[in-house]
Amino acid sequence: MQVTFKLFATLMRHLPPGAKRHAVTLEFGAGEAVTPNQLIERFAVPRSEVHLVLVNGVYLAEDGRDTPLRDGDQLAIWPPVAGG
Amino acid sequence: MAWAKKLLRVNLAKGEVASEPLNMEWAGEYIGQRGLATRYLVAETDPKCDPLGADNKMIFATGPLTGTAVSTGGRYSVITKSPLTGAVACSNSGGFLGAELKSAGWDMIIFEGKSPKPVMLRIVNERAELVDAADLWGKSVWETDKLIHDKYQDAQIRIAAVGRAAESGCLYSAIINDLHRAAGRSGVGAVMASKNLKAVAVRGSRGVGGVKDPARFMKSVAEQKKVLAENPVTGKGLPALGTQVLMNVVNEIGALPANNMRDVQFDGASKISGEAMLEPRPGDGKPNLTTNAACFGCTIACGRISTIDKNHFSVENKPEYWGNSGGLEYEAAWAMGADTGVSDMDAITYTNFICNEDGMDPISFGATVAAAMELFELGAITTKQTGGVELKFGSAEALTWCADQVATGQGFGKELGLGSKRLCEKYGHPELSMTVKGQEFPAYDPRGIQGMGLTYATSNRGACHLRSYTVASEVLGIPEKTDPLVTDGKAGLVKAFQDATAAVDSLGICVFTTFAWTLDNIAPQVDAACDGEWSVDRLLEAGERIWNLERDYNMKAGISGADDKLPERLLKEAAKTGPAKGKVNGLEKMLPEYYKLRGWTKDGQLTDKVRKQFALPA
Amino acid sequence: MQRSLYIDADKCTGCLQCEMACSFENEGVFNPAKSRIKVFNFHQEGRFVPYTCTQCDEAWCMAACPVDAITMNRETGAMEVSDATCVGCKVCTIACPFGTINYNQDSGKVIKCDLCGGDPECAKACPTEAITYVDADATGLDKMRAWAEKTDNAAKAAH
Amino acid sequence: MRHVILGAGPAGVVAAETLRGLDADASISIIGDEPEPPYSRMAIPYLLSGRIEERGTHLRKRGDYFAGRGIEVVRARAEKVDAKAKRVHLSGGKSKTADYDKLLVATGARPLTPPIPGIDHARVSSCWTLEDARKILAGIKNGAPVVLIGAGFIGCIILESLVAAGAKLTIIEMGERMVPRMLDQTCGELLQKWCEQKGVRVLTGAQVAAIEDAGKSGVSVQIKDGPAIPAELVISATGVRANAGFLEGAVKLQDGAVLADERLASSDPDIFAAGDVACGKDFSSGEYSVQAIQPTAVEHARIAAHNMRQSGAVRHRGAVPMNVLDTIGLISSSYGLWRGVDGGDSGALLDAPGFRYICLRFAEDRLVGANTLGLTQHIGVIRGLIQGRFALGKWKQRLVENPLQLMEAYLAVTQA
Repeated sequence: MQVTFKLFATLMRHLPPGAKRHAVTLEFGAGEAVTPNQLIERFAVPRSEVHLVLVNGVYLAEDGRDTPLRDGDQLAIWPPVAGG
Repeated sequence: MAWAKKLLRVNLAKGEVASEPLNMEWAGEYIGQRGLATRYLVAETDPKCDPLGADNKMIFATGPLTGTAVSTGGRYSVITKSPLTGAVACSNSGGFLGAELKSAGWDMIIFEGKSPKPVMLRIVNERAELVDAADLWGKSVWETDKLIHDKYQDAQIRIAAVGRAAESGCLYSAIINDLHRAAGRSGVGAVMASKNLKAVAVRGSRGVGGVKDPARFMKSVAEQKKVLAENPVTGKGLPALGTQVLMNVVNEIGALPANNMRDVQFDGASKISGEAMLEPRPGDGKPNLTTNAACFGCTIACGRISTIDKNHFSVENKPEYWGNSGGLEYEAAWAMGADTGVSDMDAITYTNFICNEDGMDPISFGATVAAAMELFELGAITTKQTGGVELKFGSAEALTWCADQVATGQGFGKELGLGSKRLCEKYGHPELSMTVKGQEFPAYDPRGIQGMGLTYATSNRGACHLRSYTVASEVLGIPEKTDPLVTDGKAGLVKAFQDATAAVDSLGICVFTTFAWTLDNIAPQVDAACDGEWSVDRLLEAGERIWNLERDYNMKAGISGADDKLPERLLKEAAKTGPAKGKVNGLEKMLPEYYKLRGWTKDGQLTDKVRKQFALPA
Repeated sequence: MQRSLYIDADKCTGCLQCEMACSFENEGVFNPAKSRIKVFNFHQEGRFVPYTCTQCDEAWCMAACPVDAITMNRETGAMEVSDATCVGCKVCTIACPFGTINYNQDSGKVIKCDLCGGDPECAKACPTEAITYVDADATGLDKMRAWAEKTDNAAKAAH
Repeated sequence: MRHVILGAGPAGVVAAETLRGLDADASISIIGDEPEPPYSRMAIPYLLSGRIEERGTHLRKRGDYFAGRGIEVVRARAEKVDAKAKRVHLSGGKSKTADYDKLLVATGARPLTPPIPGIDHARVSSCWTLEDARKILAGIKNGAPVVLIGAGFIGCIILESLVAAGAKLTIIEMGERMVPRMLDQTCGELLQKWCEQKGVRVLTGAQVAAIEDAGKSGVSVQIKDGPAIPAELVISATGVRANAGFLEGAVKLQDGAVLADERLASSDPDIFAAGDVACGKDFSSGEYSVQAIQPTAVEHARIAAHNMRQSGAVRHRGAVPMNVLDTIGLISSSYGLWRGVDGGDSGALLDAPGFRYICLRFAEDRLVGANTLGLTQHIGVIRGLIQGRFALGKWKQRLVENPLQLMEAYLAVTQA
């Protein structure tokens, strides 16, 4: 199973070395379950800075972040941001 | 007090200037800046007047908090009738000019009539004079700025000017102050140029005083600055990445209009994003961004100061563009990037410089180029019009060529300068113009962010995101997250944002504060500064009054509920990718509810009840 | 320990909050034109540099004053101008090689930074910590002193 | 150690204070011949204009200031110095002599009396001492015609008070422009225009032939090849000369002042000089000249004091000549080699209607001198740049194009 993990803005620093721009592609064994919260944990992204969590562009509220990701999912995370 | 209680009336036809007291009764109802200046415009002009004729007036207006220590308190607005939309234009700018004007002792300047020859207005505190500007006509904003500084040998003079775009009739030309801050939208620059007014040069050293309760004000200001500092958006995200932080977000959620809004996502988004501005570029190893910069009094400092790679085709052999200047904001990067399919950051930064140098709204410019590109693709426009240039989506060369042409009013640039509505009409495809009331869309696709469809359709100045930025809620979760793909509840959201924003725009502060502040944070600062008592309710009431006054002006100008619409493309052509795939904008579901909340008739007319409630002028 | 204003220009965004705080404290109005701290804008370079008096030990202004109107505040180390004593002769303004004491034509006196009596408003108002009020040792004043050494005879005389 | 200081002006007082700071036990005396406590001539124009009272001119404000520091202030006049015996002969005081180990001459200067017939008329006053100031104040009546001879520094700086007092003023200057020894042609002419706009009549290139008694109405000032100007009061401000005559034979003099070396010592190693009486080193030209200005006096005094305490302790690198002048509210300044140097570039800006002017003088890419008019902000950096001998690099050209970017240039070269 393949999941793309993207960190943006001030969270970019939590990406592993060698990450391409904002993203790393993560490989998981078949049947291995991984949730957004587990990835947040694994890359030591501070919880206080996890604000906008999108799976395939769709916002995932806090109570949905323990649902396992599926093959090909794109998980993107931002701290609180705004512009105009 | 906080108001200077004085306005400067400039009769350009007669070449006369006069001081008069500010109407404080109106100030109590309409606050200042956007609201109060609109009140003057309504009182003094015929809404049916020709925007570029002598009967239209143009008002530079500050708010009561402009020039004070309140964070972001340096704003001014230009209010006039727009030549692009025929509606009321109100363009808000930062930089330093607004505070300087206030420090010179003026709340507003009302320009009336048309000067027989090019002039500039020079203000040194209470002294104001019209000065011959024959030597400035035909010059860019940047040249004008330098010539004025050289002439008066005073680095502290703050200058607002129009460039060659405005002089040559570009209908989305802007007024640029402090070299790269803009009263950008709706063609206020064209109005200024139509009056033969080239520049306004201000030097103020009287200061801004008369705060009602200085001790309470300073305490409140300090507390609220802290709120901005501690908020992750205004304290961290905006200073670090600017508004450009949005490029990737909006692309990811599938609401980044691309290729004249045919698409809702753009492959090159990350190359022109805020994050990319920090990366060393291959050419010279330097990042696009040099530093962030603040407008007067602003403790957020979202402004970008950038350079272009000297070796880039747009600036090679043009050393005048090698230094630092105002860099990309999200809207500009989107319009000149995603919407034209261009992902060359240096090219977009160059066109951004040109927009500043000669005074053009980068949103309308980029969107008009995008429309022209689609017309070119259809063969409606050919190299015959462009003199050989291939106007293809994604072509950085085409983009920079267009910028140079519009900026200087040459050749096809004249047609591009009329905006996408007139361009598409002329070439037989009005449906390709992505505009509301003649003004081009900004950077949020209403198929992916439903509330923005209503925002655009009902905006009092044509398509605009800054009249009710529901993106904050629908995408960013400020103040609370709503679902961008549903229409339920959006009418109320839009109305609430519209009213609050109208109040904020009338105070002299920046709407970006509202990423961290609510009116609960703002009201105490207003109350400590201004005569009378200022509560959240009073601000909201004033905001709603202002909204209705603007609507009323537009109605009298001949705009009706039928103009509260979106281009067919957004209502019929479904989004092709991303979370909004298969969706169009549901304006028809939101609009009736919105009218009802406003207390208007079913076809969007103001009612007598509303007029009475807000004591609107007849 | 005595404290000093420490300026880190790299952090400055050019917002002028410091100038407003200074003018409000000293003049009662928000008026950057009357501020004792000034932010200089290097537009081409994309740089903002706040600048004010460093309260130098040798105090050229103090030495130059013919009427003893400038004295050191023992608590804060600030060189302070006594308005009652200053006659407005401006000799200090040409003597200060840092250009940080200036004549105010409206009042007929000179004005300079006095550290607001030990609680500088500019530092409090600065949103980015470009201006901080810190222990004197940490300010890089040494650099300034080294320069003073190079410039002035009298400075050397005192060491 | 007995330190004797002749002269109670700024140089004398600062030297005494510095000596006391260096040596708690030394005997320190200041000998001055005016009756007042040590005061500043710089403050006299402000006394004349009524901005301050006499006390405001005093160098140190507390009555017991000097006594509290063990500094003896003696009223007497030095008549002669016997260098061999290390003794000063005095008059007009209690003691007839003062013996010293180290002597500081800080006797300043006194106004020149131009050789004009009638210059000793009772209606003619110089403007140098507090006593002169009192006389002038008493002599001006509203609308009274007053003639000021000399449009130099002193003449110009007292203009404001004369105009404010309502005098009908005429200035007569021998030179071809006002303040010729401090301001360049452009500057001097602007200043003249300014004065004329303020109702002052300015005659340049004019010489007074005689001052004639005109009975009750005062005097008549006769201009050579020109008109006769009636005056109730004539103020003579034609320059000053060092008070060094009493040292004739004791130490080497140059231009009538005490030649003071890099230690501020005269030709006699135990006799030092400071301030207006000293012909000291000029930082800018490297030559020796008199620089009658407060900062130089103070610098001299401090260095002299160190060397009086310990011979050879400190060397003087020379003082940057500079001056600032307020003429009826128009402020001008001069720095260093304001006339420029051979082959050096300059950068000038003139805003004649606004009465603003600046001219910077460069030697290669270093600033060496300047004149300014109508500018008051941050002008001290001119001294900083000159005295630091900073290489300006690309900022030199920027300054040539826009001299008002001084502060930016200074920051760029010192804090880069």
